[in-house]
Amino acid sequence: MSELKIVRRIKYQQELDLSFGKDVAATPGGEDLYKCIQCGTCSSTCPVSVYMDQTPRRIIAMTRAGFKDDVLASNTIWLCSSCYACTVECPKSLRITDIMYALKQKAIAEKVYPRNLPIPVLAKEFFSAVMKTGRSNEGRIVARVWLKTNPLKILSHAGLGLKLLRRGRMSIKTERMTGGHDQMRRLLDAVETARAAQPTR
Amino acid sequence: MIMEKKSPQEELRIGVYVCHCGANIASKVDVESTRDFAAKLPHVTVARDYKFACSDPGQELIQKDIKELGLNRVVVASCSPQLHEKTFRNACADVGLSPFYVQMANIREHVSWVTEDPELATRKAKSLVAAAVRRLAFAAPLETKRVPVHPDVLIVGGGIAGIHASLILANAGRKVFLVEREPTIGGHMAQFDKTFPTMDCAACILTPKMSDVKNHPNIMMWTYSEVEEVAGFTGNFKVTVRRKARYIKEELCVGCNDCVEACVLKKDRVQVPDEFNVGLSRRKAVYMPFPQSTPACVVIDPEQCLQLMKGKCAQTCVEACERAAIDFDQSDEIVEIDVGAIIIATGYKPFEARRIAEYGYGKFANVYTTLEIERLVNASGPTGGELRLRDGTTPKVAGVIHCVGSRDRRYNPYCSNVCCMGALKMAHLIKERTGAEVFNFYVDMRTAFKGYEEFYDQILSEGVQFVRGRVAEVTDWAMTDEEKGKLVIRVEDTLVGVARRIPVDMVVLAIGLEPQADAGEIQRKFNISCSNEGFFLERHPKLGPVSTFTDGIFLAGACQGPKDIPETVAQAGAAAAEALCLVDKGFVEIEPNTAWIDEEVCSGCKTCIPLCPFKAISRDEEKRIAVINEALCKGCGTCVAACPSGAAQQNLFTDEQIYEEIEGVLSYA
Amino acid sequence: MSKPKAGFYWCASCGGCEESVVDLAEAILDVVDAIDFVFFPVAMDFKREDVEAMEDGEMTVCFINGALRTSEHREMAELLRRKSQFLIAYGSCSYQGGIPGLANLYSRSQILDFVYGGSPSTANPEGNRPQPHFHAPEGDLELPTFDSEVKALDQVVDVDFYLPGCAPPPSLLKAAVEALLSGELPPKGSVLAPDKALCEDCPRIDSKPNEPLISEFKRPWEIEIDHEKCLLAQGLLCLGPATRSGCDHVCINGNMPCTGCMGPVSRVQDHGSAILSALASLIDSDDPQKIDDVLEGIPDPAGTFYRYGLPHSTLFAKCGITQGNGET
Amino acid sequence: MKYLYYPGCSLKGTSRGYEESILAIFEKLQLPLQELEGWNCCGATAYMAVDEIKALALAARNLALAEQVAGNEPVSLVAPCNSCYLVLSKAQRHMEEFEDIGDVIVKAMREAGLRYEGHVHVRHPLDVLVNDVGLDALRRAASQPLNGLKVACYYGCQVVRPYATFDDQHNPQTMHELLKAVGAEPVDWSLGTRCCGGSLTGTIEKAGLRLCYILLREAKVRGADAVATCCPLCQFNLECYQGQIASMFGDEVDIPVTYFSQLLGKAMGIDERTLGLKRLFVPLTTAAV
Amino acid sequence: MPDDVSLPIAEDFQPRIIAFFCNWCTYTASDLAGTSRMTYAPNTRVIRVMCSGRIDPQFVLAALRKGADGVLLGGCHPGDCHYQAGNYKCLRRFRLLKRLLTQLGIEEERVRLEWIAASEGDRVQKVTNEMVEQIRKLGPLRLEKIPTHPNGEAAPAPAEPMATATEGAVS
Repeated sequence: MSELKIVRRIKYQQELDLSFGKDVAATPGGEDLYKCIQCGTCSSTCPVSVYMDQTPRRIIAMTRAGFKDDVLASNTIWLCSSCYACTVECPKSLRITDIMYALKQKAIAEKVYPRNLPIPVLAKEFFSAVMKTGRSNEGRIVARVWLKTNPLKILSHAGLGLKLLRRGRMSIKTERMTGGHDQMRRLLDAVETARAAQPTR
Repeated sequence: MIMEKKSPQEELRIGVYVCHCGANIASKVDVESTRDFAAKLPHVTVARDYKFACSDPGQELIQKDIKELGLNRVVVASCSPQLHEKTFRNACADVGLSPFYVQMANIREHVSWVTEDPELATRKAKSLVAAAVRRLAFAAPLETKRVPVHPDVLIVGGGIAGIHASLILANAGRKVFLVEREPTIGGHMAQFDKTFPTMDCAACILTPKMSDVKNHPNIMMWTYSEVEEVAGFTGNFKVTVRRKARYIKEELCVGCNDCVEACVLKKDRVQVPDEFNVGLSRRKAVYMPFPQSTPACVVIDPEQCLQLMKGKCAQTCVEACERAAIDFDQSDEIVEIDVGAIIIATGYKPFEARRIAEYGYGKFANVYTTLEIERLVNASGPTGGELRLRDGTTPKVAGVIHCVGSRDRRYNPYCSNVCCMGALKMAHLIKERTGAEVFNFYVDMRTAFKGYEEFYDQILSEGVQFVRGRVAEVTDWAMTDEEKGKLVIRVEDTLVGVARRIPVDMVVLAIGLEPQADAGEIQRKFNISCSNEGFFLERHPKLGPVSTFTDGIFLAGACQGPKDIPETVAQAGAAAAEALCLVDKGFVEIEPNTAWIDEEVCSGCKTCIPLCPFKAISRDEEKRIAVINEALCKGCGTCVAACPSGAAQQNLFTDEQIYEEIEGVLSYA
Repeated sequence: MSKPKAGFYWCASCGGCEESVVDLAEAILDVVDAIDFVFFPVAMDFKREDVEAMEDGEMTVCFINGALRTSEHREMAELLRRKSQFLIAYGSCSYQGGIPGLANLYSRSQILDFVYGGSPSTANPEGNRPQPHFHAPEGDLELPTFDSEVKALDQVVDVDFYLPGCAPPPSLLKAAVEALLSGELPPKGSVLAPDKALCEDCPRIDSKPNEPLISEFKRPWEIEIDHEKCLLAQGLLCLGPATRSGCDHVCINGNMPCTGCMGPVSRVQDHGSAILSALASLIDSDDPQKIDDVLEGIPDPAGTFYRYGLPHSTLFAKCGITQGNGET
Repeated sequence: MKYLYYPGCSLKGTSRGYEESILAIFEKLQLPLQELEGWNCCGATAYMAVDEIKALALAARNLALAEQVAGNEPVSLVAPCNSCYLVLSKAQRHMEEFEDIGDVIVKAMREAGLRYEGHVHVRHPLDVLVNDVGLDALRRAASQPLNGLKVACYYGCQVVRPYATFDDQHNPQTMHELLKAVGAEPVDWSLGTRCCGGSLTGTIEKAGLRLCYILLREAKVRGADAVATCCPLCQFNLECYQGQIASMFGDEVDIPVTYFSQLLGKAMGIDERTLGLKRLFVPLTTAAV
Repeated sequence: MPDDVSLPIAEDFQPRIIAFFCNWCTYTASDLAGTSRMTYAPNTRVIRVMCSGRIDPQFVLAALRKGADGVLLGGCHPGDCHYQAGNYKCLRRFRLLKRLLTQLGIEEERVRLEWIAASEGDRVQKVTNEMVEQIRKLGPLRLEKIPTHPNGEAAPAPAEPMATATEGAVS
């Protein structure tokens, strides 16, 4: 017999942050956030909602209402696989996938994501790989991700790696850009400066 | 120079009245400073601000000033002239000032309601007032013309709206032309089985009214007919109607259906879906739309009849008809009628469910629309009232999906108003006829009128399962064995907060209401406006719900927006009353904004003649100049803008008045 | 008792206006009998000093033709205004700016650059420009300065009457002189010509269809022009419907469309846009593309509609108000 | 119309077979694809999570390069990878739609000596093959039709979502038409655009593999001999994890997962090696063929 | 003259736009914008005419002359004219007027024709804001500045006006 646990569920307004919704609405794709009628089409069309602790619809509602901490702590935003099903099905044309991106960015910015969750790491790995070579090498990246999050996995997937190698679908040598690499770096740096110059949203 | 030439002899004494409209104007526009600004303008004798200029005390204030201060011009800075110009004109006329010495400045719709910054709003208001004051200098004391009104009324559309309006007018002793494009009147209501919330049978309450229409001495019921052209103006419309060939002598046919029996086309071989049963059954080339069709008269479909298509057929129908009512030589007939008022009651078009691929209508056999179910449960329907799936089995589980094609930016952004109640009715009927488990999937439940919430209560207590959530998909791939061979409804149960998959045998789509496919054409024919979604636009959402921007043309029923039967009937009554008060008044007053030619100046260059769409301009061969027939002129001013001599002028909109307005607004922009 | 004195002067003009005086033919003798010309640079040898020597208002009337663009034009206009009781703007240029007025489509510098540089016929390696002051061995030279834009007479001095036309028809001149002599004068600022458009008494008006829709504009050289038929109806761009009558239809009789030299009638503010509106309204199509195709037939709207009146047009009128016709 | 080829990272790695077959068929159709010189990673969806504008800037660079190469000529940038296809299109649209994004990227590109006028037309090979080359041409090219090979046409997400540029979002038909034209027989299933889990398979396996399982099982239920894909990640997910899926859900899901281009190539008589068919884990049992 | 009475233009320049709206469609639409509380730039001054066919090109010029920085013409959509075809007459004049104005050195964006139906309050808002922005970018219309042809092509072939000009310079 597990003993009865109780948690305080009530939310006091001071625990919420109404500006959170406004920020999200101000990011590209977030413009229609407040038009949501909570019909749940997103949740039911979402192929991964089965594993989400909050359905996408709830994420929208909570975002609007300022449940910042709960939203950023939720696994939902990380489970979103960017299949855009919700976005095209939404009767009020909310771009839910883009909103999920916005939330991921916020979570990473505020460093509030589950440590063992590989996705943010993947994103970062990806970023650095691209910075280095201008291209990504899935094999490598995935390996590094697992290395950081769950090293055992590497072993469990060694077989697959070999199969890929044998069929020439994974190479030891890194794919590199054929030139223009500096230009790409310059571009990315310039984005920084240009963005800094701009009045922040 | 023009100014010296035309400026008025009498000394101008202008009164300016700045309305607060409660807080509507005053909250944005600084009415006091606008008043003071006006007071300093040339020729302004008095300037006042007032809480509600349109109120009786407000009007009395103006009248008092006219009498005591001898005002001879009045500017009212308030709302749109579309709203209150008449009010203030009448107020002035009552104390003997020409109504056309009144000028309005629209500082509400065009200023306070659309401007954020109070300072800029005030500035804008001032410039509009300045313009109005200057414009008045060139106002003329015009005469409004009275034109007699033709007493008859045309009603377009023979659905419940048209039927109800016709009867009211006919009972009031008016002659009514009821034009319906289908072979019978009755419209969508005739297709329904039951009507919410009372669940009385549609036919039982509709068909008596239909035969009243048929038998009423004052009603010309023209079915299978369409309006071709509309000319003229309020009180005096000239309407051309095409009476399509029915190939049946209407006066002879008694609707015995012998010819239908006789028709050589084998029912199953005929490829025409029966319109009345929305394609759930098939009909022959000669057919009676439905048993209580009014008129009780068959019609021959020229697209199907061998005789009419190929010119050769045994003509078994002709033999079968004892009254020799069949006439293959009939041809369309064009009739012209004169009417004083027109009521448009052209109804709606059901949403085309195929457009939402996710719901699988047309792909999965057992996905139906509400309209199809109405027919299936109807005793005179294709299954004689048996609610069966296409394979003949009875559904054990059914899902009714609300908001199909409504409240959705991709299809129709608006709420179709009737679907919630319709869907509840469906749930009830399905349960009643099959005892099936019924799920209703709704986004928001809208049961807002008399007796509706009670109906919802009843359906709830009948044990219908309500899931709050918009269905994402009706699909046929199974996750569990239970789902195999069923239709699976994917939805989030938003009240629980989890996604669900619900297998059902039958899906019913509560389709929304759309404007008729040819609404745009009708709109042009009758010269009225459409709102964004394509329904006809009422003159004012609150104060002119059945009027249009074209005087003498009124709206009834779903052609103006989604409506259920009670609302439609109520509106039909209102439209009938409006039409009645127009034709009973016997005359209309025409805004004297007609154009005229200054003989001194016209060189007879003929430029204006072809520009008039109403053929009001002709050449006076005596004087060798153009002349405008005031009776025909509608006052658009196109000829005026084109006259290269400035000889053509338009009352209420002379060149001087407009130049003054230009300078006026700019003098304080 | 001495005859009334008259002056006749030209500014930026082609000399056609002087011709029109000669065109009075024998009638000129009556004029000379009746009037004593005291200043007439083309015909007689008077100098500016002679005018300066006169009393103010010594001349009964002075006719000035040509547009004004130089300091000299302005000085002379002011001088003659002082010396005469009635000042008459004579001819289209003086009345509304005339053809020289089209120069206002270009800035002063654009013009000078072209004339003393860009133009094909110019060889000016040193890039010389006309100088107001020039020192020559014979002595110092003074040249008039070149204004920034062309003006009509009434944009420089107060004008009593206008006598339109390029050149003004002798009949109007004769009538004007008679009016002056008899002292039966219309109100100041009047245009001394009928206040109706040309179609009014056009010999071809009856051949103009009652519905003169336009499906194509043609240039005179493109067609064999019918001598009887309304020119507009033949597709020619005739400004008759918008242009003051009184010209005796010399162009029409010469089988050429009216180009608008007499200016608009008094109720029209802007000659160009008035005729524009009339013609465009008559285009026989509702399709934007087709409409444009028809309008292709008017390659130079500004030059066509403002040929004689750019400085007087609503947009280009330099001093807000001018007396005389329409403009307020 | 000029056709430039944007491989994207995967086609140089795990989905070599896709590149090989695409190049081969275009070659054979006399429409040789010229690879975009100096291209870089499209910015990929994973990147969006870290820094959207940078991701879009990366994409924009590729567009700018393409425009440079094309000069004034209208140019199609052919991106076989759904993800690349989407990110490139998204960059283009976002730059138009959101001023501030557009401004930042344009400024940054100027810094880097790049400019983009927005003239590049981002295309998916499916689109090009069906709408430019045309079904008749393909029919003619099919020397060895796939007589009745039952194929589950699987489009994945990002080729029709969120932008339905060349096909219907809910019920795409391009691949169906294409494979029908060369003799295959698409099976009727409703999962053609249901997500395969994308990168989840690599990160949150449980979630990812479930999605793959649903797809593979349904494909088998519908009697497909093979699954045809048009996206590297989809192909990878559906093929490489079949073993794990089987053990995880205790259900055999072995079925060859090819690229549509490989099937097309086969029908056009190109040999298996050239088409990279040898690289498949589950060989295409062409019993039907 | 009104130009003198008018307030000096603030450093944050407020364009002055005259709008001629037809009574049945566009004027009603801007009433609707009002009743729907759609706020938009306060720079337009609507002058009501019964039909866009009443809009005389002279009005447009007068407005510009008297100090407007732009003019907006609004009528019913093609085919929807309350008077059947007035809007087409307006269109015909507008096409030619546009060409004339560019030739006279007035920027395209300053004069605009829009079809706005009675129900399109949002379009009134959108169009007004757009136009105000465009004209704010152009700055105030300075008729003194005219003539200037940034792209000379607008002007007629230089030949004959030049001739007169030189005459003027040396006479």
